[in-house]
Amino acid sequence: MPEMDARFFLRWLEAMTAAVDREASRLTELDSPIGDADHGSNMRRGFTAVAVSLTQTPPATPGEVLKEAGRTLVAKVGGASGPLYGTLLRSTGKALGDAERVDGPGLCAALRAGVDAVGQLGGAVPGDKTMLDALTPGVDALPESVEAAREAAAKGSEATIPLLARRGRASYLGERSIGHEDPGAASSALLFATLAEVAADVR
Amino acid sequence: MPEMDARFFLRWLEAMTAAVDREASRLTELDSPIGDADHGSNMRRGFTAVAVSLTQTPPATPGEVLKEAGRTLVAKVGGASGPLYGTLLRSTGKALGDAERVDGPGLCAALRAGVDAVGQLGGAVPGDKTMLDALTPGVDALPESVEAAREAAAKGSEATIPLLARRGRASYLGERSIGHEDPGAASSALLFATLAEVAADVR
Amino acid sequence: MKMLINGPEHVVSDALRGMAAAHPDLTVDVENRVVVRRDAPVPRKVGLVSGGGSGHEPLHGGFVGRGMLDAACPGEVFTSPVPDQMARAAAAVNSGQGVLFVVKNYTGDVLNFDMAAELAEDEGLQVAKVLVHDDVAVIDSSFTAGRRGTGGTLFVEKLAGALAEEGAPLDRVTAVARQVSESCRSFGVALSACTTPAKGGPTFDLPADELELGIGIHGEPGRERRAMMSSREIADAAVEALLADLQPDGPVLALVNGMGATPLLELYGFSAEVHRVLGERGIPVARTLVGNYVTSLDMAGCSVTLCQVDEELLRLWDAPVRTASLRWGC
Amino acid sequence: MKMLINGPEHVVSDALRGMAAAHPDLTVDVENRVVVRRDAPVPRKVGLVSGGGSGHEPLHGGFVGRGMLDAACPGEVFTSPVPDQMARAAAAVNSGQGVLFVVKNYTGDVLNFDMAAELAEDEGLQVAKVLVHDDVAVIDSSFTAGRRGTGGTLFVEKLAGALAEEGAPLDRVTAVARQVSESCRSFGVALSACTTPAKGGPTFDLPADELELGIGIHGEPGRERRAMMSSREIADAAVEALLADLQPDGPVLALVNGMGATPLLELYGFSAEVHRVLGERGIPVARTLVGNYVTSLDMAGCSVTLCQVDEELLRLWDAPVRTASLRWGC
Ligand SMILES: Nc1ncnc2c1ncn2[C@@H]1O[C@H](COP(=O)(O)OP(=O)(O)O)[C@@H](O)[C@H]1O
Ligand SMILES: Nc1ncnc2c1ncn2[C@@H]1O[C@H](COP(=O)(O)OP(=O)(O)O)[C@@H](O)[C@H]1O
Ligand SMILES: [Mg+2]
Ligand SMILES: [Mg+2]
Ligand SMILES: [Mg+2]
Ligand SMILES: [Mg+2]
Repeated sequence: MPEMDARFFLRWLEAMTAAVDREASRLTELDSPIGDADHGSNMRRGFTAVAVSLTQTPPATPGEVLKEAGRTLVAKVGGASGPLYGTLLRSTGKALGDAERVDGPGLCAALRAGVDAVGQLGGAVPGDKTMLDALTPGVDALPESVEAAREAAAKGSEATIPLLARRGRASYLGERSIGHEDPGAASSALLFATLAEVAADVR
Repeated sequence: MPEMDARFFLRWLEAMTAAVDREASRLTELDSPIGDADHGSNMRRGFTAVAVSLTQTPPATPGEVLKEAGRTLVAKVGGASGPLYGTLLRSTGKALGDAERVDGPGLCAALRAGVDAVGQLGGAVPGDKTMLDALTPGVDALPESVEAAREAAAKGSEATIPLLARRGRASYLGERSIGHEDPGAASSALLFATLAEVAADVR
Repeated sequence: MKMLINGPEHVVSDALRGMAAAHPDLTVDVENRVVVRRDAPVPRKVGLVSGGGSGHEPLHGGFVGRGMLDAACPGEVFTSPVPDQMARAAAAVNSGQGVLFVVKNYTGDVLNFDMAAELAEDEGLQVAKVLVHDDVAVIDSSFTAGRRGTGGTLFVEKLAGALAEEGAPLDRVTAVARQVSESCRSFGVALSACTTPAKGGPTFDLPADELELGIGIHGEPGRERRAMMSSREIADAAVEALLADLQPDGPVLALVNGMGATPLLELYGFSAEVHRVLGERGIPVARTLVGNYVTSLDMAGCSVTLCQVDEELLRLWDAPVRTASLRWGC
Repeated sequence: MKMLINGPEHVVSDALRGMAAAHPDLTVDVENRVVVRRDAPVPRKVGLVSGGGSGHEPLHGGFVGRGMLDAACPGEVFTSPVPDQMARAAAAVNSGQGVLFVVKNYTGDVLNFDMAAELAEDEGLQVAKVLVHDDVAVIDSSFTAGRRGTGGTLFVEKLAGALAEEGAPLDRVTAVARQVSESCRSFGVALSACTTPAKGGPTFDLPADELELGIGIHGEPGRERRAMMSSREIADAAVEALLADLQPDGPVLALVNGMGATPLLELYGFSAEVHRVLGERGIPVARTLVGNYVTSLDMAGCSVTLCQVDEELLRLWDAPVRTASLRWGC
């Protein structure tokens, strides 16, 4: 990965906004059999607000971009995903500090901190059939390459299908949660897919 | 028609009870597009109660049989058909007086009085798309034969299909009442059909 | 269609057993199907009795109590009660001041209440009747059964009930009940048909992209079928239909009523639109009631009832009422 | 599925506009989505704040008023509100005696209320929280999100609200709210799925001859699917599930709750069966509430909540309450 500036992160979140918009109904469909059928509209509402806020006053540093995005998600989404995604981006942003540019290892470390914060906030661990099942393998593979991270996150999301849910609404279903992909894992996979997309553009 | 005793009238009402029971769902179906989907269950509830009451203490005269049946319908049916059918049978019974046996002309006259009472109570006239559209032609044809009455009533019921309703719930629909057979006319046709049935058995 | 029942034939008696268990303020005669306020007959008070087919709950049983009805008589689903029920109810609530029957204008209800009045009068009771016929979707002429009684019933029962509670004599309670009845107009819309226990399926077919305008409360189809409309458009159409018939020169009470299956969330949103269009027409809304009050089983949809009021009627509206489903001030 | 709306994105604000117009006792901030009792902050009174996803009406907005909540924060449909809403609500109702958050146990609600508490505490407010987790259909372990909060919320809000109205301090209101929360258990059954405005279709498929046992209030499927059962059988199953977890040694309050589309006629019949089976188990029912109180949009079905009470809680239940959807004694 080349060094990344605030513009890179703005583009990443733009790409994520577009992806979430495109995939909203799929995410909501995934949230129907094992949830409450709102994940797509939650993510769309949140990232649309992120796009608006970042366009109006684009922050100057990578850290500020992610913190502002995280704050916006907390303020606009609600549900489980609002605080969790908000925390992911805010904590990642905080870990980036106020540097103007970030290198690959710096992003890896910061995202790791963000993912850890999600685990801390929600009390889930990988294997619980949550967004962590895409985030964790994604972050683990990121030092290798963004492409590897994209793939790992996508695989991680798919791998939630046979799992029994232990956190979030899907856990209410017990055995009946088995056989369905976790919606939050699917949206988290989009985070790495769009990262790879934007990184490829930059290269 | 031979002379008819109380037993004849008991058999008639038994046959009507059976017919209504058999046809209940058809009558309710007819009451769906232009009514409130209860005519079949109303008639079944009423005539089942009539059968019970007449079996428990069978009255001795034709007039008493019909009056008791009418009282039972008023007491058990409710809706429009309870008072209207109740009045039909009570007024017919009253017109029969306390004779032990009734001849053809006597029945014709009494039924005419019953049908008139229905018109008086409900304010409908033939052509308004009500039970009167089967009752009136039935009574008109009865002097000829019970078979003719049966046919006339059935035809009268069918002839309600193109009519615009002017009484009862179907009148709320205005033009949209056109194209449907009136459920009360259909059940009234059964009254003549069962009369013909029982008369044929007796002969 | 699935229902939460023990079988179609048990629906009404089961519900009455449930009311009896839930409401110690009521005396419920399950066998004879009469719901009476526990303290009836209230000395020196005109008795108010209503009734009709079941399937419109909380109407009428949910409106029995202090300041509203003294008794209610539920018939089978969508089938008016039998005369014996109303005669019993009249006897149970008569304190010697006479009884007023509140009758929704349907052939069956009118005929059965008439017969009940005869029975009660034979027993020496003084009986008056008021007919509720507020539904503007029905053409009111001598060539129809006349306008149906729907949401306006709630206003007649509440306002006449408040007056009766104050000890007004029968002629005055009857006169005010008639005034209220004439001051009410309703218009209803169905997004889906309802399912009666006896039929077990929808009473009519309504495609996914259409609605029925001008429906009643018995699962009958309406006057007109149209392509699906927004809440805003439905409010415009409903209020327009109402104001074609009722031109209030003062404040109104508004009932924004759910037909049964429409969520309260949607009803409040619809109520906002009703307020908007009434505001545009310059009609002040003194009080608004939003909820499922005069229903049609599990029908999705709504109705709007407006009731023009003067100072006195507004006072009666605000007077204490203590029933299972309408309660304030006590 | 057709809805009485102006579009999915307007549902919540339209409903708030409707509440504002219908209820002069409430101050409704449509923009920021906070419903507050008009006379807030009530001097020397602990403030009670709740909220959650919309689609459960009348919960919570319909329970704002004297003797119950001081404020409610509606989120999007089935989506918990954002922290800013609860922080605003807390500020609006704080009289200096502190604020109690009533939180239904869902990951989203818990996280957002926690963040709101932090915001409010940053402003110097004293904030306590009570978690409602009454749904016995969910296994309560460290390997699930824990039992869901459903019908028991009504009891927590009513009983804690009555105590707060009497001027009890925050620690006492919180303690009683926790006691009530621990004394409540619920069990729900769906005869049909619900339709969310955003999805526009049913959240799950339920064949015509099956029902879901152990559902929540967010259109999620339940724990188990079974062949359709009678009202009697459903009552047996629900009460058995409740009593496996709650063994009351005294009287209970019973909430026989409709999920939205089940007619009141059926709910009363079902309530009769609930009373029958509780009677068979020797459990006295002190009070019964029958109706749509904690709903799931247009879902057909019902839930039963039992709340074990002592003399003091019963007194608080009977205390005056004046809200849009629960009202007595004033
Ligand atoms: N405790 C948790 N830890 C991590 N992720 C969680 C947790 N609870 C839920 N999630 C994630 O949130 C997703 C659901 O988000 P969303 O549908 O927007 O919120 P809600 O569940 O409040 O409706 C789940 O698919 C899951 O990935
Ligand atoms: N005014 C009337 N005069 C004569 N018959 C009538 C009148 N009103 C209704 N009917 C008859 O009653 C029938 C409906 O009966 P039913 O469905 O049992 O009662 P309801 O209309 O109260 O539901 C109609 O089909 C019609 O034949
Ligand atoms: Mg969700
Ligand atoms: Mg009918
Ligand atoms: Mg009927
Ligand atoms: Mg949600």
